[in-house]
Amino acid sequence: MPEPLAPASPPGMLRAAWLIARKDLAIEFRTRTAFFSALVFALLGITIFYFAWDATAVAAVDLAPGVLWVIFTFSGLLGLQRSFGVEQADRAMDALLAAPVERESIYLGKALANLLFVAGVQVVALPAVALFYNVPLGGIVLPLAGLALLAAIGIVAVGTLFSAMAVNTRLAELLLPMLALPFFLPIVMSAAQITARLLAGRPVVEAWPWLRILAAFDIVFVVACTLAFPFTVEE
Amino acid sequence: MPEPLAPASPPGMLRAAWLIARKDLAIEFRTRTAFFSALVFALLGITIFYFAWDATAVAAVDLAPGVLWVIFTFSGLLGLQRSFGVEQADRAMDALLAAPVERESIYLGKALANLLFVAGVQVVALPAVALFYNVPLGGIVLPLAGLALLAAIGIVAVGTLFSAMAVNTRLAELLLPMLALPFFLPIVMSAAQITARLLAGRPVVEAWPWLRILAAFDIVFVVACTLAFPFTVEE
Amino acid sequence: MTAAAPVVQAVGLVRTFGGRRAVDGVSFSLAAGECLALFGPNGAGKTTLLRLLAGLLAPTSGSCEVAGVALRDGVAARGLVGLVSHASMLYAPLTARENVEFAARLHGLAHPAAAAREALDAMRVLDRAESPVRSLSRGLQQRVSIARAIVHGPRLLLCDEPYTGLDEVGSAALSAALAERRAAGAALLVVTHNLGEGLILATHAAIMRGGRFVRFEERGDVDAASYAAGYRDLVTTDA
Amino acid sequence: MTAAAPVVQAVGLVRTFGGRRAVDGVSFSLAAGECLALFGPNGAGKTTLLRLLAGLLAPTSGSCEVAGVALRDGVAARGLVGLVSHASMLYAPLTARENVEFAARLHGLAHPAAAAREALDAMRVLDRAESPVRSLSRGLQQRVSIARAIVHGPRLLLCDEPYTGLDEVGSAALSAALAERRAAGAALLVVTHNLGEGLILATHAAIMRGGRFVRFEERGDVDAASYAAGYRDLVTTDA
Amino acid sequence: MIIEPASPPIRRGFDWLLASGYAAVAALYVRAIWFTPMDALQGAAQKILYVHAASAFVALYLAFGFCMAFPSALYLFLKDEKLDRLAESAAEVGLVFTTVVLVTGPIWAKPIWGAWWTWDARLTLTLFLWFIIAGYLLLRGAVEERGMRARYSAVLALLAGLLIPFIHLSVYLFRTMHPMPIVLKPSAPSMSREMLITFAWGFMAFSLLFAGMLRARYRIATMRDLLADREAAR
Ligand code: HEM
Ligand SMILES: Nc1ncnc2c1ncn2[C@@H]1O[C@H](COP(=O)(O)OP(=O)(O)OP(=O)(O)O)[C@@H](O)[C@H]1O
Ligand SMILES: Nc1ncnc2c1ncn2[C@@H]1O[C@H](COP(=O)(O)OP(=O)(O)OP(=O)(O)O)[C@@H](O)[C@H]1O
Ligand SMILES: [Mg+2]
Ligand SMILES: [Mg+2]
Repeated sequence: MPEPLAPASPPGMLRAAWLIARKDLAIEFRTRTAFFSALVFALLGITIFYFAWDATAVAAVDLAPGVLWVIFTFSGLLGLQRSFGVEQADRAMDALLAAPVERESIYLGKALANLLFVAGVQVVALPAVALFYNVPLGGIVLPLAGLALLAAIGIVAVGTLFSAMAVNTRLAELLLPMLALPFFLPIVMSAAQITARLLAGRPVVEAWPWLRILAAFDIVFVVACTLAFPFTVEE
Repeated sequence: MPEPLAPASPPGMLRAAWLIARKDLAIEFRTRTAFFSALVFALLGITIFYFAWDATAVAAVDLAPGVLWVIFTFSGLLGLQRSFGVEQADRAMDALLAAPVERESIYLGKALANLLFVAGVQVVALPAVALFYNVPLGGIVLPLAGLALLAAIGIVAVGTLFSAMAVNTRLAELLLPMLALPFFLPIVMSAAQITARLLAGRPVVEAWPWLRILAAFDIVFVVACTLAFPFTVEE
Repeated sequence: MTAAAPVVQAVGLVRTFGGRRAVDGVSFSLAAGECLALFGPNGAGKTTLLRLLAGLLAPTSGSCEVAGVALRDGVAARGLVGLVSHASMLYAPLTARENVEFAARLHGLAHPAAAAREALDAMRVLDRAESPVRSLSRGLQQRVSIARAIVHGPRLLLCDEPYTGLDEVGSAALSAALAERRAAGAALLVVTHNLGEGLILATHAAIMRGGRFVRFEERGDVDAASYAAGYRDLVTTDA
Repeated sequence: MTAAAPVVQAVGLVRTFGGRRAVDGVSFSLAAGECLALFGPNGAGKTTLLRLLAGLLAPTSGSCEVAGVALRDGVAARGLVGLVSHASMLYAPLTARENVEFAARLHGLAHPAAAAREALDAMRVLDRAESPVRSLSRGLQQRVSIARAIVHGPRLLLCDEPYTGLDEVGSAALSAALAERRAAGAALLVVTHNLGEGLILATHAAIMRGGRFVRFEERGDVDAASYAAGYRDLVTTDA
Repeated sequence: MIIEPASPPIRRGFDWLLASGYAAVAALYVRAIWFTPMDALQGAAQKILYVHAASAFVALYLAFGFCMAFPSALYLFLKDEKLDRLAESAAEVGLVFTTVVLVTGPIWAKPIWGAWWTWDARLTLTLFLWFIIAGYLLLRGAVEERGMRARYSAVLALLAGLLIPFIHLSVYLFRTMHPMPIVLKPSAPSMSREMLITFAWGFMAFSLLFAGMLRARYRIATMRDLLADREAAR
């Protein structure tokens, strides 16, 4: 063991965050099927939607944006729930809190891992929706990807904070959606609106006001949640 | 303590099931807010759905059936996840398995508790959808209630079995939807179809084929899952 | 069944976890009133053996019966067994009393409430009966967990390191409870790393290692000191 | 800081849980190389005290400092502390090595892999380094958990019933590790219900009850036998 | 060890504030029903306004704005339990008033708009406020440890404060982009002097009632905490 009287220098905030995120991804990877099943979840969600409506009343292409973003939201919730369940299991979280890293690093690390998870799901959900509702993704793939990223950031920023809170309560699974969903509304709405316009091949400027909301939301809540996080882990 | 050489007579299958269900409900009550949170969850889902869609393209009344049943499915999943998470926490499940009760009682007990939970959500979701989507429930309340019950039975029968299996695996939360959703599909589909016809004020006979599917599904899977359960809990 | 017949009988029990033979051919039997103290290094297979005997694990091969019945078939037979495990097996949101009472009901006791109170009192944790288990200290949880295991007066009591986390009072209460069970004609199997603790009540002593019983004696033939010595070099020399 | 300054200093620590005073005004300090053996009945507040010292709980009132810094503020100061708790604080899906290495990285060690191997070896669990923690027996998990706590060579080592579940080999390894830490100038705080275990290394001994230190002596002034007697009737007589 | 909490301030005396609140509201009903002229267009339905608008004002501004979000934010820095109790009480009482708005609204909407509900910005915002407060109370119910509960709910209240403008903005945008399916939207009804007095009286009465309920609820919170200390200290 290193000489105790010369204690090692703790990692910087971002490095620590990355270590934590990498650890989460390693766990994710060990339980390899986790991601796979998130996908299946999204896919099945999409099919359920597809069959839940009689296509005679509503044109499939009008459903597509809604389906895409509702699925996105709910599968995001699923991923988030796991995030702190892992830490809670054998109180591994305590080890994190007792380690020489800022609370903020823990938040950022967890959020980063969640972001990758949600993004991963989205990468598959997107083409799947296009396929099911035969929506031409033609030229709008890149804008859509960017949109998905913006939305994912917002969802994860809030979701990570709340799953940290939910996990310390008696209602873990039920409480997270309760707290998070109202915060998801502006995201889902804007994202769906933008998507609809993209699919309709309208000029991007039309989606501009929605984009502004989305971007503003991301900035405000990433900052706010990072600052608020330390309050939620102290006991 | 009672005289060991005259061991007490274990409870019958149904009595044991009721004991277990009651225990679950007690935990549910301890976290007094569980039902209330299901309520809020359903309502939130309904609004999120509404704004995810472009209301000019899709009339609210056309969304109603789909929303109703997708909400139903997701909130069902939420309830199911808690169901066996409770048993897993400090391996309380081991105590159940080591107790002098049939595996089937455990299954029935858990299923009963879940059924009450899902039904509770539905009791709120149904009127809420009607209110927010301006759907006249007029004379079809009773048929809808019956429909909801049929669907709930099917979802719970399958969901309880799979959440039991998922608990023994490393990725409970995510595996559950993966396993269960394909089985939910026929339920949600027929339920949505029937609802659509009821709302359209069509004669019930038109919904008959779907009703038959639903009923058959319930019978088949309640029996099948009850029999299959013992195999899912053995290690 | 007659008193002579063994309460628990294991024949050639084997349990593998993906190639690792956690329990590798264990055979023994205990009659009413007998108490086996089971020692062994970490990873020897003690917990796995107990979970097999409790019917929580399916043996890869071999068989074990309680009161002449295989637990997985005989529901009633499960009512004869009590298990204290590494995990508390309690519902954290429920109170100590509710947990023990629930167990009592599952075992179909006539007066669950009374039995629960008795068991909690026996473990000296009655004063915390109304605290949610979640809010109890580790040792107090262990006491409740033991109360849960003895509330129905089991004929076979399986204890996996039951003294863990218990203070003087708790240990005394546990030893008393075990003695009481034995006196009532139950068979006991106690796993522990503390030879002293283990040998007090034992009528038999066994040492497990690499999934097998490497020693199995009558307590009478055992001299504590030399046994301890023997155990030490059994354990310290690598398998 | 100079060697004279205390490694850990607690002043009037109080922590209540909804009105129950788990820790009720504890003050003490340990200098480098000192080792406090902390005894006390179940529910005395030992674990709560350790969690306060580790900065995992916010004190209701009072303060505690490590190397002159309050842990909640001083990130670096947290690097000086090692904690062995009731819970393993390990990630079950990851292997023993990955868990310890992760801790080493969080502490910014230059050679995490090497440090991890060393720590696991010190706890005699290196041969299982590549098994997922989930698949380890309880005692083996405890060893890994201890390895995690000592991998960064803490200046202050807080151990909550660290001997739990350990066999002869494990206990010996732990004692050796503790001695090594002390020799390296670290302060130790060891909670245990086994007076013998506790007093071996101790330079100080304390008995906690109802959230307070009811006794606190230098080890020198303590005669094991009489101390044990004193402890017993302190514990057995109700608070 | 036992702590001896100060004995709870059990007030057996009559709660004049609350009583006068009820009285004022009762008076409001009497005046609104018998002593205020019918609305020309809407008839009796319009009388709901006096309850509806007043309770909405109380819920939105007094309860959530002034008595909940604000103290919660302060709590994170001052860590004073009083602030937490105030927020808790305001949330619970406010939820009641919001529910009144959400009930009277649709009752009013049905005859006027011909639909129970429309997704207009203000309505939706009210609905979501209800959700958030409900979530807030759920969170409180789900955390046992007092300090933690206070911190958590303060954080939630703070974030909710940030969220409201976003919801309002997006819903507003959503609506203006697509003309409402329901056309009959009442411009704030022109009121006779009689009506205005009743309207003003309504705000006064409900504010008084709110003050009374808030104080009562706050006292309950204080007592509950003290009794909890007592209970546990045993
Ligand atoms: C359907 C559910 C309804 C909800 C949730 C609702 C909500 C609200 C809210 C939150 C306010 C307070 C606004 C503020 O003070 O800034 C308010 C005020 C008011 N509402 Fe409603 N309302 C509903 C239905 C109606 C209907 C049907 C009418 C009349 C046809 C109506 C007429 C008014 C009027 C006149 C005011 C007072 C003027 C003002 O404060 O702006 N509301 N309502
Ligand atoms: N679920 C499992 N999956 C894989 N391996 C397992 C599992 N459970 C136990 N093992 C392995 O089986 C062996 C025996 O484990 P067991 O828990 O029975 O040991 P033990 O005697 O109880 O040790 P301890 O004294 O530490 O409790 C160990 O090597 C352990 O790693
Ligand atoms: N999270 C909590 N909520 C409520 N009460 C708690 C909580 N944690 C501990 N307590 C109470 O505080 C007291 C001290 O608990 P603590 O765990 O510190 O005792 P301990 O000395 O570690 O006991 P043991 O020897 O059994 O580990 C106990 O009465 C316990 O019930
Ligand atoms: Mg073991
Ligand atoms: Mg403890």
